[in-house]
Amino acid sequence: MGDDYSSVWSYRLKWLYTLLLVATLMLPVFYVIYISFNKNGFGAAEYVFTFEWYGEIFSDLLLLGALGNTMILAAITLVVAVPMGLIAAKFYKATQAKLLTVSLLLSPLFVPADILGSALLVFFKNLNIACATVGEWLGVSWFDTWFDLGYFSALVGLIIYTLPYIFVVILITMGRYPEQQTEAARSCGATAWQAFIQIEFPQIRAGVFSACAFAVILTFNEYTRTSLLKGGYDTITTVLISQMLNEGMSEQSYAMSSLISFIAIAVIGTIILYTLFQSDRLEREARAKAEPVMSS
Amino acid sequence: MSPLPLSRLRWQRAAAKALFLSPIVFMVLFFALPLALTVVWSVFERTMFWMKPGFTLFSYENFFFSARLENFLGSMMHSSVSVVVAFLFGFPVAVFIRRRIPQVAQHRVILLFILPFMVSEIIRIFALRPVLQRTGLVNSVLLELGIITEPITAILYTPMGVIIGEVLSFLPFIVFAGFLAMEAVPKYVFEICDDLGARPHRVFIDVILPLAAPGIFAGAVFIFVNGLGVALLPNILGGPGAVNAGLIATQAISALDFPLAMAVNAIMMTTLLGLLYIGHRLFDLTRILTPIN
Amino acid sequence: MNEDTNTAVQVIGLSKNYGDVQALRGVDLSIAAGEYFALLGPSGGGKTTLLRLLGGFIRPSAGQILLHGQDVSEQPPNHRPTSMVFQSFALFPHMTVAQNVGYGLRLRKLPGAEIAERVGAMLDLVGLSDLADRMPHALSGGQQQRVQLGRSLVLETDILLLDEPLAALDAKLRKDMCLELKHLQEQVGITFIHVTHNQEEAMTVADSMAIIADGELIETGTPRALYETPRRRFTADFIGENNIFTGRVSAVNDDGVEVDLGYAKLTLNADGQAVTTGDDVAVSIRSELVELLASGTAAGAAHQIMAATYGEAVYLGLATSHVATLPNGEAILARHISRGEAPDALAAGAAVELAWPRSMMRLHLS
Amino acid sequence: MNQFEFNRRMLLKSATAMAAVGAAGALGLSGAQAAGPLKLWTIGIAKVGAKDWSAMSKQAGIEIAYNAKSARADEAIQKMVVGDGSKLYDAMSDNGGGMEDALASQGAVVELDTSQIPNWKNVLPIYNPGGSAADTIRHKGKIVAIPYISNADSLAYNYDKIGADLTSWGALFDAQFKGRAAMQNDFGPTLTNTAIYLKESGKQDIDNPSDMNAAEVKGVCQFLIAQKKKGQFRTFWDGFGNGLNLLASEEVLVSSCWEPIQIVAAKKSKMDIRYGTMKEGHQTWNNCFMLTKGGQARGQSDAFYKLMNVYLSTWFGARTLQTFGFGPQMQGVNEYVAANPKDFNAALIRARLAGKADRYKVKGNSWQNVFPTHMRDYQDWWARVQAA
Repeated sequence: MGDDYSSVWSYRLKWLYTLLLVATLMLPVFYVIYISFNKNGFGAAEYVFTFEWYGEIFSDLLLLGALGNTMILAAITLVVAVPMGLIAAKFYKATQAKLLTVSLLLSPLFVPADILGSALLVFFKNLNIACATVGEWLGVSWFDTWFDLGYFSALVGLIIYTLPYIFVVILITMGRYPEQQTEAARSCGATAWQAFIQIEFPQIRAGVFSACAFAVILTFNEYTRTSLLKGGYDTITTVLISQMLNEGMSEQSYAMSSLISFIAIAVIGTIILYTLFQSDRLEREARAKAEPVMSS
Repeated sequence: MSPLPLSRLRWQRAAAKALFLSPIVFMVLFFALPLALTVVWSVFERTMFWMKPGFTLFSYENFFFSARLENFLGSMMHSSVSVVVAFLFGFPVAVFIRRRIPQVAQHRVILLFILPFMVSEIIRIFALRPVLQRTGLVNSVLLELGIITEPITAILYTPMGVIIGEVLSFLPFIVFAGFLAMEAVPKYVFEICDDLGARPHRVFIDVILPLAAPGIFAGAVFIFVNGLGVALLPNILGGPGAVNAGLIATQAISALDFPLAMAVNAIMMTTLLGLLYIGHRLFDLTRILTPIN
Repeated sequence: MNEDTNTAVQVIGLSKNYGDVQALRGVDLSIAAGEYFALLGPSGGGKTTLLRLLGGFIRPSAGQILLHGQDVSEQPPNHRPTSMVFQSFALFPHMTVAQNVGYGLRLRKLPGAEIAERVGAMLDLVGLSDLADRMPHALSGGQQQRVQLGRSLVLETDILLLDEPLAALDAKLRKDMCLELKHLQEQVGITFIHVTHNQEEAMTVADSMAIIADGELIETGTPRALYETPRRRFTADFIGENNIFTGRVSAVNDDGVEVDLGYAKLTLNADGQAVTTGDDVAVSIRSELVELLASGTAAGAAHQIMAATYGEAVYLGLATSHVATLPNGEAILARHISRGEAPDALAAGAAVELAWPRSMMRLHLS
Repeated sequence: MNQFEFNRRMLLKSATAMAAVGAAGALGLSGAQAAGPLKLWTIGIAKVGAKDWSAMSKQAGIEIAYNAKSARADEAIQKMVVGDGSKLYDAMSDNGGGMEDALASQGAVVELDTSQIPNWKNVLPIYNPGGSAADTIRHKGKIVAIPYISNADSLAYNYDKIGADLTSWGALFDAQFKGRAAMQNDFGPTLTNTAIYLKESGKQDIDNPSDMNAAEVKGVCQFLIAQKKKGQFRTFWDGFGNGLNLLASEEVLVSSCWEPIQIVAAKKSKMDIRYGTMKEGHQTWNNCFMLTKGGQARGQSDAFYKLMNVYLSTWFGARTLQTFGFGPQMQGVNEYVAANPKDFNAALIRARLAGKADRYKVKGNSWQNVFPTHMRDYQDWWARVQAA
């Protein structure tokens, strides 16, 4: 590819390097997969190949309960954070105060998990104390537990964590959407909502779905903020970590992590292979869409 | 298409405004506010299990006049090394993808670097132990190949182990940031450079770097700050002596020293803001947004 | 409020600010129903802002908009009797041509058969019947703009707003489309308000037009009036090719006004404008009215004569522009239809006289 | 309104979106009902008989909802006193000596009625009033905790590689094992073990290794810092898995650790990894279960006592000894093992009990105290050790 004069070998070498780099990054993942097939589990002197642990993924009740909690958190994060990201992206496009908006929405990327987690922990505890104090003073108790550590606080942590990713992904897709189409729809008699759903959404759908995928993946893998803010409930990662720090990860846990990796590798691998084989055709189509012929 | 009554219009506009401001309000309330309040909490007095309002700089004294400062500075150095290493390995990939891969395929090749994220960062970091340990993958392979005769022990439970972990965890972000930053380098620039017969390293230093600087800087700050703040890295890979700000904060929290944890947070936030300010003065970080606008 | 149904658009004191920037300043304008009206002006002058205010895409900072007598200043676009054609990229890319055109009708929840019928008729009108099932990206730019027209016209709104609808088309196509638009408007009979920065386009289509620049409404009138008798200096400068002289009124009498340029005096008709001696004014004359006389050629008393130094001739095809230099160093243009006369008839630096009819000079107080 | 109800309301509100995850959610929420299973916050090695809690649950005749608990004392206290522990858990295990006082003084756990536990009569006599461990389960003279395991922690070493038995903590600081030694990343056991070594070998004056004053803590930590700077320690291990892996992978040859770590490491690596008797003394401890204030309020007392009856049964004692090497808290284990020969390795059990008896005999032993008087000095100096 590239220009016609560059060497095909240098091109291949660069590809090789890229793939090697990805493989290196994946090394720990491969190791987890390797362990998941060991009958004797992690750290054993002998290696005996088995599928046994995959059969037992769903017999580990602890892991399954945590999976349920994780799914609830992921689903609520999805339902709350993605629309929020969408709204934020629309707000960003409309507002004059772009720098402020964007720095507020992107800065969570730069605040490490432990820092944000501990700040929120103390924040919620203080809110909690404030609620209890005010409640006592008023003689009511119905809002005492509003800010207890639990689903709500964990969700706040997760939403702050996922929002920047969602925002950026949606904003990038939205950037390619000409705002005039919304105006055209409005002038055809559509309400703002109709214009969004019928005209804009179909065109930014890919970005919104990617954002959803991001929200779910990030929530599934988040540990630090969740563990600080979750209160009493376990998620997949907090179970795995407490296993790691205590008895060591159960064999089923290795199997489940591997299973997730397999699915991810399969899906992303297919997309990439498909793209590479089809890149010429896709390129042509994209060009056709981007630049309509201007002469009659 | 009959006109709407004014009252309804006003109500609709107010509702829309509230809706569109909601993410901002949320972020101010649950992100900016708690982080700003850490400064206040950091001067509170510690009690046995919590803290009480007051003003004392004890926590800062505890940070700056103890081994914690040394730790913090040490982790800054390790983090900087990680940034440089990640940049050297990762950025060329971003340039390659931008320059040589067909436009439509670019985003999907970038997806390759999302693959590792399918497995929780913590599991990946944890799984580095058996890869790097005395009897681990790296050592076994090198011993088998006869490259070494004694297992290398410097790559785990050492600051080097932390750097390896940071590079492996954060390298994709340099690729992402570099990829976005390269959007600021129009393709024709390369053609001009080719036309002028510029050598690759000159093209890199004279053209790519200045144009992509804000994006690269953002990626570098991201890695640097996370290197300082992610407690698990030194906790799992670091062994004795590798302690970063995140770990100091978590240790303080588990020791019920909340004011100290908040002081660490405040110091981290100050560091971050300082870095971003310097970066903004140097590169005008708003340019990062050009691809989005 | 205003029961005059002959007025489609009435704008009162309309302003729009973006922060410190005033995009539009206290504009008053009225447009008659059934008129083809053009908003002409340089880029960034505020004409598109005015159009978007009419369409309801932005809210006025001050002032009122009345459409057919009804105050719509606060109404959103879908509650106004307007529809809009955009510069480009405004077709819905995920819908076919027919679906694009029928979109507004579907929003009105009309029965499917009626939608199909009206879409069909509209596609006939804009000449796209064959392309009903095409996707927008498979259309040429001209076809895309026709689809936009159809999408708006099918709604049968009272006012059609066109925002630089031809700007993205090449010159030849633009010319054809101009005429087509004009005829289309005559056929449907509704009010068209057309924004453009291209004066030829504006003059081709418009029954009457307004010049907008720097956020202000400069002048309104028919294309002919604005071309031939502009009141404002800006209009003279902007429309056509005018030579503009600045000077001071030295005398006012029954014959007209005498303007002292410093190197020459011009006498012209004030055309009813109130001037007094000492006023700073401008005088303009269209370049095609300026005749180039070799020195010594006699001209009538009805003509203004001015000495100049010949510069060069610029061949433009249809016309040839002769550039000469006035005594104060400013350039003056004389434009003549090219008739195949030999080039270089005059040498640079030659003394020439320029002449034009006094009656065609216009006085500009501002 | 508790967290679960709050969550359920949120769920109802977004019912449609939630439908897909409803089934999975129900699993996660199954612990929500007030009269549901006993919500137990403890560590995985508190169970015997099966990979999950089914055997324990069957033996006690109650349902158990297990929640994994971090191994660190300060974290646990934080959760119970500042966090929502009492709301979330009906019963919990401690992290060793002193914790019951801290929790009971804050009202996080409640006084217990041992007459509800039939097996209480068999409890080791050291727990009776006046016994050597009597205080470890009482707060202001009232019983607030039920012991379930105990031990005297020692040094694990790789006999295969070293070729000799080790009998002194000095091995940890011996140049021979430079870079191949590990201690726990927890100031409690690490500082106490070091203090026992320094005191008994006459290197430092220390009054009580389990409750040092500021100067003593400083001395111990400076010693550790010097060792660390020399590169003596490979790392400080964090948690069971890490401790186990270090030994099993030969990453370290000597490690001060828990007995189950040595047992499992030996089993996994198939090497002869041994648990020695240290002549200077050991940190001795027990672990207890406590009933939280919330657990009592939710009517879980009966279930709690039923489970405690299991923990004080020889059925549990013999099994935890065989599986993890933890000391049983009741009399009659040898008899029980003799009566069930096919379930147990009698020789192994005898050897383990003998080893424990040897360790308990050492004069310098010191009872664990996770809540020392000068906790802040411990924490601050420990941070310096970590930082060195």
